[in-house]
Amino acid sequence: MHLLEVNNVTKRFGGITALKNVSLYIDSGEKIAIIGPNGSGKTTLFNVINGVYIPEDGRIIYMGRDITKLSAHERAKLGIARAFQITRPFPGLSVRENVMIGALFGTLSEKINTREALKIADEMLKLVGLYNKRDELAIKLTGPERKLLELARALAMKPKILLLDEIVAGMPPAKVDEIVDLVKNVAERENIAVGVMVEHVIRAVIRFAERVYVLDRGEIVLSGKVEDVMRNPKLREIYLGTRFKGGV
Amino acid sequence: MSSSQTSGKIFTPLTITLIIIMLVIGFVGGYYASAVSRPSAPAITYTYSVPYTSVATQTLYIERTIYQTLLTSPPATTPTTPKPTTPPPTLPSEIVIGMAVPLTGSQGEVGTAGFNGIKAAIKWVNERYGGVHLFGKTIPLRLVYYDDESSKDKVVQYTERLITVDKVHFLLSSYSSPLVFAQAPIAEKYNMLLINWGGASDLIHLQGYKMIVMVWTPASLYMTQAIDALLSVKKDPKIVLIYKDDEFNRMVAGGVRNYSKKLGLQIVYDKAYPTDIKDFTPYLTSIAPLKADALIVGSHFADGQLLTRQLADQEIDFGFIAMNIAPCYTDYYKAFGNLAEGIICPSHWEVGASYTPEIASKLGVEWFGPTEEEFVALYREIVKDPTARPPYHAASGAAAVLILVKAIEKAQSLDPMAVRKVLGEMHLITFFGEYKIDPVTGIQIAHKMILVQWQKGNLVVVWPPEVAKSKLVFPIPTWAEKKAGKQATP
Amino acid sequence: MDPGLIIFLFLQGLVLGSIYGIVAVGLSLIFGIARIINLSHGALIMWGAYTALTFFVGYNLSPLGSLFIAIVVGLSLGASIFYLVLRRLIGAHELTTLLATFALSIFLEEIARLNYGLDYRGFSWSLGVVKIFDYRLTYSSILAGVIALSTVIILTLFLYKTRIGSALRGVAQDPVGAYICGIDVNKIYALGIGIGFGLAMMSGVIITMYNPTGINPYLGAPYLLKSFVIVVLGGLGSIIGAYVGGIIFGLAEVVLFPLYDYLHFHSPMSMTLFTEFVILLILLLIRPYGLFRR
Amino acid sequence: MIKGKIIDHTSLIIMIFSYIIIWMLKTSFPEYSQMLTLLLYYIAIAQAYNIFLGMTGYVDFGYVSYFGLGLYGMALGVSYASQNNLSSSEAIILGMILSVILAGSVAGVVGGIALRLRGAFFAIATIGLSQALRYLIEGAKIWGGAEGIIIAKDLRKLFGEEGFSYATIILPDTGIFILAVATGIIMYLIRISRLGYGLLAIKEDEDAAKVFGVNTTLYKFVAFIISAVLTSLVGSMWTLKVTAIYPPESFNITFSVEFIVIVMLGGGGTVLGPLIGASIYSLSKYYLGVYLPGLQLTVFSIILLLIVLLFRQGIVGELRSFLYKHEIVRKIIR
Repeated sequence: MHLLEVNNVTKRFGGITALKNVSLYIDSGEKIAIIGPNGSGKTTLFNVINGVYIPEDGRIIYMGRDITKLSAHERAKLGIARAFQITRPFPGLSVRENVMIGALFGTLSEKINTREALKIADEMLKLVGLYNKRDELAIKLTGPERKLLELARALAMKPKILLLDEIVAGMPPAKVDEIVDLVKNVAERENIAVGVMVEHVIRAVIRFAERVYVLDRGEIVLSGKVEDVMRNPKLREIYLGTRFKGGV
Repeated sequence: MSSSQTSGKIFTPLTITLIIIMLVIGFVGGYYASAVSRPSAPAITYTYSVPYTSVATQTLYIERTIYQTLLTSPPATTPTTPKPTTPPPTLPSEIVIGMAVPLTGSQGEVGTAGFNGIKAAIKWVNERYGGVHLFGKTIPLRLVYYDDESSKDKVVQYTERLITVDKVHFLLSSYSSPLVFAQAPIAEKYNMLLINWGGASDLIHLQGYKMIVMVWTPASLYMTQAIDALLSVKKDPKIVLIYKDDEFNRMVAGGVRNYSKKLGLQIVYDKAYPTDIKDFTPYLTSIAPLKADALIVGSHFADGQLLTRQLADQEIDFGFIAMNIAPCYTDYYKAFGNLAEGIICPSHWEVGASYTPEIASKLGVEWFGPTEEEFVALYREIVKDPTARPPYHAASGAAAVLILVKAIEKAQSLDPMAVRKVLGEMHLITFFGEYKIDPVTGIQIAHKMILVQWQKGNLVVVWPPEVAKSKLVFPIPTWAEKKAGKQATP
Repeated sequence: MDPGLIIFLFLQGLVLGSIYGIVAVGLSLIFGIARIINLSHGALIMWGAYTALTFFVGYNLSPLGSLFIAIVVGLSLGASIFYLVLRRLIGAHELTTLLATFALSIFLEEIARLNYGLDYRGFSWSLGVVKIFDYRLTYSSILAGVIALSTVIILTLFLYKTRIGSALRGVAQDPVGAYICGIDVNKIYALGIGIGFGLAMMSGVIITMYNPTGINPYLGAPYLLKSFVIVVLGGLGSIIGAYVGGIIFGLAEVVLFPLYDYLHFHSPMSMTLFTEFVILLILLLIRPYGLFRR
Repeated sequence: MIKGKIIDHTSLIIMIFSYIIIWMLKTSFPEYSQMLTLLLYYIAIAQAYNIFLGMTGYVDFGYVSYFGLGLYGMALGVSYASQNNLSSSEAIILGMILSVILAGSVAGVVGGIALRLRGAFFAIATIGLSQALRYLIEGAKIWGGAEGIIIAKDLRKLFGEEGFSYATIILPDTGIFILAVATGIIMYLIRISRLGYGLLAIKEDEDAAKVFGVNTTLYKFVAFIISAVLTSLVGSMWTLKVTAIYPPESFNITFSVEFIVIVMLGGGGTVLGPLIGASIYSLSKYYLGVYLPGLQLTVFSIILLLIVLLFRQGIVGELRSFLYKHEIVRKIIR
């Protein structure tokens, strides 16, 4: 049995179909990547998986349970964590409180009190290297630091699946490697399945993922092992094709 | 906002349960509670008559309706502090009167008018009369006041400040019944005498307060004179009654209802309207087909003006229109010009309601205070407008000061209890009219309403006949005639 | 019930609703453009009414003339208030601007009180009446309704057909995007708030055309309250929604009243108003963001 | 429930200390007792409202409804008790229970319907509620209709002639003090608990909060109910002070605005904010009224405008984020 299964999911916004019969799966502790050009529906897919949107059609099975109709916070409690592409820290709270909220409402939520949550928060901040800035207001962090905060907050939830949305976009290559290694280590240590979504930094994907799904205009067009997909000419066509149409 | 879709569950079990609970509580509880909380009004009311000697020589009777509940509640005892016979070792250099008064907010206009009247009266006492005569000395009055912004919070705060910080000797009330209700417990707590010149609701005095004394006629008697006047010109009239849904006008309407029931008159339409009404047309379309003779309106300012405007637009004619408060002010004529002709306003007092020392001596009742001319002159000095016309609120405020001063002199004491006792027994005529209260409740029983009517651009006293300056015009010109320039000529 | 009455009540409801509508439009516009809940809207309505009164009594100028004065005064007042106060608060939490406009409304009311006193003033401006069966509708109130309607039409055309109008809409949609496109966002905000203030003052004049009495410094508060509800009904930020909401309210008042009157309620108008609010709550259940907003 | 170093709870200590000072001032200067009671009343309501408005950032213009229902609950309880010859303590308890039930159930319905809306939409949608209640009471003539309920006589009957001052002054004053302390402590406990962090997350970014596992609907709802119930209790005490209540004043929207102003003046979501906000609001209005009668509102509006411009997040809120780097500030100012 897979940890998470997405079966034939369709999501429409008005007349536009953002996802069309999308199916994928993740196993426990597995790392997958979802790639695709801009506008191909990746963010919508993540939103459907973690409950921001309810799909019109199809089912989402998590640990053998149908979670299609569950709302986002219930899924978070079950262990689906998410880091946003456009970072969304709680700006008026300190870095530490941000991470603490992750711990307080994650899978451990009923088992820990605020003091224990604080401990977890500190641990995570040390892990991502933001411990020195723990008492800054989140709004004062720089762009890359916010990405790290997103990551720390998601990890503090002690998830079973971590959905990383463009976590390394806009970062210098050395930093990208560092973060990818970090995620990989934590994931292996705590047996977290990771779904990472990337647009352009393919390099990160190759270092990281075991399997790849390629999404184009709301449909999965390719899937399989990293090497296979990378070598497939269709991939190139998707990327170049969209570029020639002029859509950025 | 886009992602709020998933939270769109409206009828979760929780909300449904709550809605049901709410409905049950709302209807059952509301019905039950309303049944228990309403003052047990007409069914067991008890009416008694107080002999009342009018300004003219004949004796009239004023009808008083006191709720049964008052009679069964523990009787309030009249304060019986013995009168000090010897002067206290040190007399204060001035007697301080305190007042929290609405100078701003919804009651601001009337509050200001009363405030100016009070200042005029104090000026008279200090400058013309020489001060309060106490133990052979004359002591001037001083007024301490705060603006309570027509708000209950403020009136409570400032009433206490007046008593405890400013150490006033006596208190004048705020204006409007809700504010007087709010300040009454504080005054009572400190055993402070509160002269109520601004809260007309009878109910204030039926709560068992001992230290509140009323200056003007209670609300339930506001319009009864109007009905008398109407009966004098028209037999068996059909009356339309509409009134603003507030404490004061509800009492007014209740008075009209009881009085006409007693006389066997027919009220063909009897409805309230909300305080912030913006359109009377629906009421008017219901009233128009009834072809009634008289319209009696319990109103304040804005609503009274709006109603007049829309009556004129719809040309719904009545031979007799009596309206509270709004027509008593000159702004009314300024706003409507000729259209105001013939409109009647019940009033506690108007310029020209000639209560004079002569009338007082004829009746054998003591006279005190300035004459009407003196008062008007002083009022004009205070407001710095040589043509100003004091409304009855100003006169009522002034009368409160005069009555208080006379009572202090009679009691020869500054002790509120002693003064209250004197106030309960005193019978006095000022330019405002007669003063005599029911000694227990403090309700005014002698003061009498008058009716004034706009005739040829002037507000003229037309009722009661004894003090009338002109005859009541009935029926008044129709709206169409008034638009063509016809005036109400007796 | 005779048909004449029904037609009359319907027309009366339309006129009244039209006035409610125009009162609400300014509020909706300012919210739509600058995300400001303008609590000083009521005070501005009151100033509009005083404008009409002052010019009528002092210079014998009919309210029709005062309309233009009110718009000009409102525009300049709005723009200057924006540059003085609100500019510093753009982007702050909605509550902060709420506080600022609350302070402004107290200030405006107090200035009016100190200037005019608390008297309930009024004036007589009559153009005659038109008879509808047995009932009469004044020309001035019909005029008020027509002016309200045409203002809404002109405003809509302005917003959708002119360059400045589209700039206004652009800023309303996305200030940052508009800035990138080379629009001077501050100027547009100033213009939008100016138009909103102008509309508020103008609706004050229109109110005096319908009812030229009862003018005092606290005139605006009930209108503000009502327009809040109307704006929600129509969809916050939508001009047409605000106007249609007003019409619905106006019609509801004249339609429901006879019903409650017939049922012998103690105060039929109160029940009518109650029903209006219930309608609003039910509507919110079905369409949380109003009639004219997706 | 409260653990950890004492320094972490400095704000709670400051708050309780301030209450004690106010109470001591009140007993030692009886001439100012009403002014201080009113201050406590503002603090209590602001603190209760802070639990909802300050923590979640949702503005409820109809908030006065819960205060008004509190007024009505107590008035109904007292008049019922007086007519059924219950004892005075039964009357007060009955009144408080009625207040809580009324406010709680109405808040439940409104929360269920309106909390789906956000920001200004929620704020304005709730306006309808207070007005609907007012017009229902007036139009259908329930609960005495526009006549209101006058309980002075009932209180006299229940508490006796001597107990009247106790019932209308001492009892409500003490009640308001206790409620002020209670709401302060409840607010503090919420602020440091899971609920508080959840609410703050909602205030900062509701969608993100949801993704991070905060049950936003439930949390908002709970905060709303707690807040409404506490306000209604303050209202029930206030009834005893004013002794006569009428629908237009009980559901006057101006009070809602006033409460919002107080909370925002101090800084929403902070523990000390309502204390500071209420003090500034209440004292400045009082003393302006004493020294500039007639002009107080003009001056007040200018002061208010200046505060808004200088302290955009409220006084405490602005201080806190300005001095956030200093650890001591973080601990003291909450």
